Amino acid sequence: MIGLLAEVPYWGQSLLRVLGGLVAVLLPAGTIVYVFLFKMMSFMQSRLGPMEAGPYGSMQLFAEVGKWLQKEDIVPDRADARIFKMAPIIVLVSTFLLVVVVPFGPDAWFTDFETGVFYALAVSSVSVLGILIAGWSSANKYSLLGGLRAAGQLIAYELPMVLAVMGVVIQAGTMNLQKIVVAQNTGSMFGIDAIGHPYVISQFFGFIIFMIAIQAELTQAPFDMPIAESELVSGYMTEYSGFRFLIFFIGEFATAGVFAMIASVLFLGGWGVPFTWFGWTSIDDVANWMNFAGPLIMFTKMMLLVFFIMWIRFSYPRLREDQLQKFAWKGLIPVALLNIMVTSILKVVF
Amino acid sequence: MIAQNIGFWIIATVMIFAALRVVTTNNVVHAALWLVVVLAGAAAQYILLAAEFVAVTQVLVYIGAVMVLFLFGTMLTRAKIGTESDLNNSYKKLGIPVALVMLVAMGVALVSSFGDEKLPQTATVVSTQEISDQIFGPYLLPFWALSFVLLAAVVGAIVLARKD
Amino acid sequence: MFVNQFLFLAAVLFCIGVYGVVARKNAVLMLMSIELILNSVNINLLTFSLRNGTTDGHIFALYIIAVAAAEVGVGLGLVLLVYRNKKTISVDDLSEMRG
Amino acid sequence: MAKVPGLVKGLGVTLGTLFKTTVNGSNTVQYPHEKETPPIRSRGVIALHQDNCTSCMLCSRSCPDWCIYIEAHKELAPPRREGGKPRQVNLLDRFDIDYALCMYCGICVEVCPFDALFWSPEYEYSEPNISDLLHDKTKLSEWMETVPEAPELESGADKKKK
Amino acid sequence: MTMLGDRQQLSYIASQAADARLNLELETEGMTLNIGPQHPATHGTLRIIARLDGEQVVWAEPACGYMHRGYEKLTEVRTFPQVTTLVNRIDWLGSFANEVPFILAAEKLMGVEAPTRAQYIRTILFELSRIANVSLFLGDLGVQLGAITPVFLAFRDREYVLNLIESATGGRFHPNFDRIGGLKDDLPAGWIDETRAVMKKLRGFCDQIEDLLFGNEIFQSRTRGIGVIPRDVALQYGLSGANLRASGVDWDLRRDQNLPMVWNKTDWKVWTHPDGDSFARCWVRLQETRESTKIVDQLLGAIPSGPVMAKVPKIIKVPEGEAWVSTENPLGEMGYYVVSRGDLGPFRVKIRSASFNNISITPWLLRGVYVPDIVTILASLYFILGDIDR
Repeated sequence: MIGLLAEVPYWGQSLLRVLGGLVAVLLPAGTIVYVFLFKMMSFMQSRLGPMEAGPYGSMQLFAEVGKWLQKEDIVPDRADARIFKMAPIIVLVSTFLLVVVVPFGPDAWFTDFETGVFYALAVSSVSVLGILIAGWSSANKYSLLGGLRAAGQLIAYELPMVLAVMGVVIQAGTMNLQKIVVAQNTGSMFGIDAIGHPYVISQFFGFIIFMIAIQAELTQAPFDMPIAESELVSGYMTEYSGFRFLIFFIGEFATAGVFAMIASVLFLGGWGVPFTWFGWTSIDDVANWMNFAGPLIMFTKMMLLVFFIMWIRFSYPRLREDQLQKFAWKGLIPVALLNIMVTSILKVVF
Repeated sequence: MIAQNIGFWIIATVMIFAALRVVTTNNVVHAALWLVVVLAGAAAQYILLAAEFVAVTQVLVYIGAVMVLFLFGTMLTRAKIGTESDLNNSYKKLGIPVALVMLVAMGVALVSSFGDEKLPQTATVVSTQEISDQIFGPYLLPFWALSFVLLAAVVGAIVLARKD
Repeated sequence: MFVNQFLFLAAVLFCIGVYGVVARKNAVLMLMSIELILNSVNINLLTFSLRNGTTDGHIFALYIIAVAAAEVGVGLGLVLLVYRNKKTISVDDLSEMRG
Repeated sequence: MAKVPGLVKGLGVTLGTLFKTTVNGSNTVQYPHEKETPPIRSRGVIALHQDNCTSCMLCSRSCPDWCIYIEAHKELAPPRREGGKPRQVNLLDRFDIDYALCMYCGICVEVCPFDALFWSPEYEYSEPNISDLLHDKTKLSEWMETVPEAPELESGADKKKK
Repeated sequence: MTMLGDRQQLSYIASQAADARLNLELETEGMTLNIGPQHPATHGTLRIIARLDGEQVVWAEPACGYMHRGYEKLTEVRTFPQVTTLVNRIDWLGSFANEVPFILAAEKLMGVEAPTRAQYIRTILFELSRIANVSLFLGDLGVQLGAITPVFLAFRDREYVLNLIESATGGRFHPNFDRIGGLKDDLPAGWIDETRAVMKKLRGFCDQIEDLLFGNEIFQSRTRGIGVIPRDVALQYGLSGANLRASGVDWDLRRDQNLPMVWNKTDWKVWTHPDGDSFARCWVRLQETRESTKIVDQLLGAIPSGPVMAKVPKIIKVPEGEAWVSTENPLGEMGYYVVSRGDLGPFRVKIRSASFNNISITPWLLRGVYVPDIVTILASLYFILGDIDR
């Protein structure tokens, strides 16, 4: 975005960036909630979902938000009020911090960190903090158990995620997300330039591990024990109501969107199309209209990935806490390590 | 540079205040959260010091893992909601002069040795590649040693925390 | 920016950390104070690294972060063990080895 | 026979339902806009045919939760035949059913010896105020319009004597 | 006395086995978790008091009675026809099946037997209420384990069964269709064909659930080997129904009893499972649903013609005496012990409902399991709260 807005004064740039960040977080979150949570889930259960608010219930989300905003902001009597109020905001802030490294086009980005992937993984772990203190400060046993479970799970799946990303980083030779996008779109598979080199093919295991880890990080079924409503009522969210619950709710789906964006950047070629289609060779050649087409391409890829996340969420029962940990430590991490090893050997050989 | 200076002072003030709260608050979980503020501030200072990679590592390891471990630890040892009275021991009175004396000593030493020396203006961000070249070049042996330390820590922590 | 402003910040943090280690009875809080000390050291290392134009400080900062993580892991393991056996994590109550 | 993992099969079921719903429509009914027709025998609300009621109190007595309230007085009606004695008839003053209490068991309809009570499948009579659920005899008589004919019986059934 | 000694020994072994599942070095401070009375996993107001160590249950006990409605007492001030409207509210998901044993007991006292046609229709409706009940269980099982889709599929297909029950009896949930001496009414025209179609749909639903849930590896890992009830323990605690059959006891009152119902005239199988774990209980129920659809299909083709009501007086007075009749209800053995003094209503009725006995095993079963498994086990034991508290 800096490249686009060179003439705009600094305060204007900052304002636009904040607005852009809000759009980049809230728009996917809203779309995901409507398309997948309201409609796809209902259709999978042979019903129509919300139909009353707006055509095909498209305004339902606003109705829900309005409802949540009206509700009383309840703080339990014995809770640690200040921390209790702070927790959801930490979770949402983590999402906003995450979105700033995602590139949406050749010049459409918020920040261009050299260590973009690393940064994304780092700030995504901040949300653990929010969840943990939400669970603790609610003064509720279910919340505490939920918070502890969430923290244990998020830490356990942080590791396979980092390791899965490592394969991509080795292949691309950079941690910068923009450069990873370019590397995928300028590369070639088996000598064919036309499809570029999306790492979903060469890093297939990495992709699968990454998606599983995302599923766990987002606490979606089959990894949703922290909020398991049939066991822990709602886990760390049990005591939250109104506005603060809404923040958790938005945070959940916004994070799903942002993680899917990062996955599409890492494995599906991000905002780009294979550069050979238009005869581009490097990022400098990319036409300016990609700044507008890019976000749309990105959005499509994101929706595709979220579709898979949600499809699995609506189909599977949940694992038990110890099975989840076992799966992470005994299944995903060794495979991820093996993947890194093979990738680096192949990288050196070829 | 002015913006960086202002940034430094704001962050430094917040950090010092938060650090004081860490050692004075009567609530273990609050102390941990104040420590998060200190660590986040430190990460910001690292960026000011042109160490982006270290800053990100700081966030990943400290805020993402170490602080969560701390919170885990406090919750598993039944941290109460609200304040606890017996967090300080009888050396509390001794601690203040000790800390002040050390601060004065260090302050004198720092002023006399660096005076008003300035940091280089044209610092470029240290790239990840430089760091990795260093780690896997001259500092390989410490890296190996560190790996063993981590392995030993993992094994040790598991052995300690096991029930049977 | 002066070199000293960073070094002073580190010194203040260090002293606060030392005070914490001396004054705190709760083992978890003592560990937190140690983290303060380690962070002040990191700030120093990075400051000198920038002043001298080398990357050695970065490497050591990274190593310190890694060692701190290991230390917290083992430290909290110990605290949990103590808590399980003694039902307290107050360091003053652990005087059995005093002889 | 290659064994498909259960995880994949499960995904197939949900996706199949997704397509089926998209193509065939859902199984739910968008209630206020479209309505289901309840079966003929459905016990929605009890209708009262006032002329048949002799206020014999059988229904009221056999109701398991005693939610039928009947009051009547006796009056002399003109004789059926010329020159006969005037008949004594019971005239209903009050016939109330409290639907807040009713269990919809249908015993009252069944015991009524004079066919004065009928089931109607009508179900939209909820009220914001619970006391409005007490239907009096005029309201119960209005339900008579909605009472359907008794359904044909399945083959092999003994035809009713009526 | 020797009998008693054996039993004591067995229960001692059982409690030892439960202890062995616990970690013996329980030194951390326990935590008491109240699961319920308002908890989504208890579908009602059951309360499980569990003392936890970490996430492991050290001791658990169900506390029931939050919804006690006093049916046994209520029946004493009702006439016999009125009692059926009450008792079909005990297990509200399979309500027709609750009426049958009571009516059979009253008929036994009066020495009346329903006409054959009525017996057939009774059996069909009995099995339909079993299907309605158990299909909801199959969906609810998913919810307890975190899968949200099966319950909607279950509601979708249960609706067909409820429609059938409604069009035959007039009552969707509480039919009150059984009368002493037969049935209130005959079936409406076209009902048999509709039922055939619905049974086909339900077999499809069973296949769907099997694909979606039972075949799912996650589901299997959550339920296999969890909450194992050995054969002896199951018998000791007086389990019945699918919970007992899942422990390998071949026991089904439909087959083993000679009641004036027509189960024995059809060809069906009593499914048992040797494992006795949560998976076995769920699996046996799934198979039973399939068997029920088969029973209904066979009976539909064989309904004889004739009246549906035997000759009984208009005002029913049951002669003095006592009778006990129990049937294999969706949840297990359900029986009524009816004592009559020759009045309009029963003098005393003792209700034996399956769920109350089935959950009495929870203190034994929940020891040493993890919190998430409490939910699985409770779901697989399958209780209806009204059936526990009555």
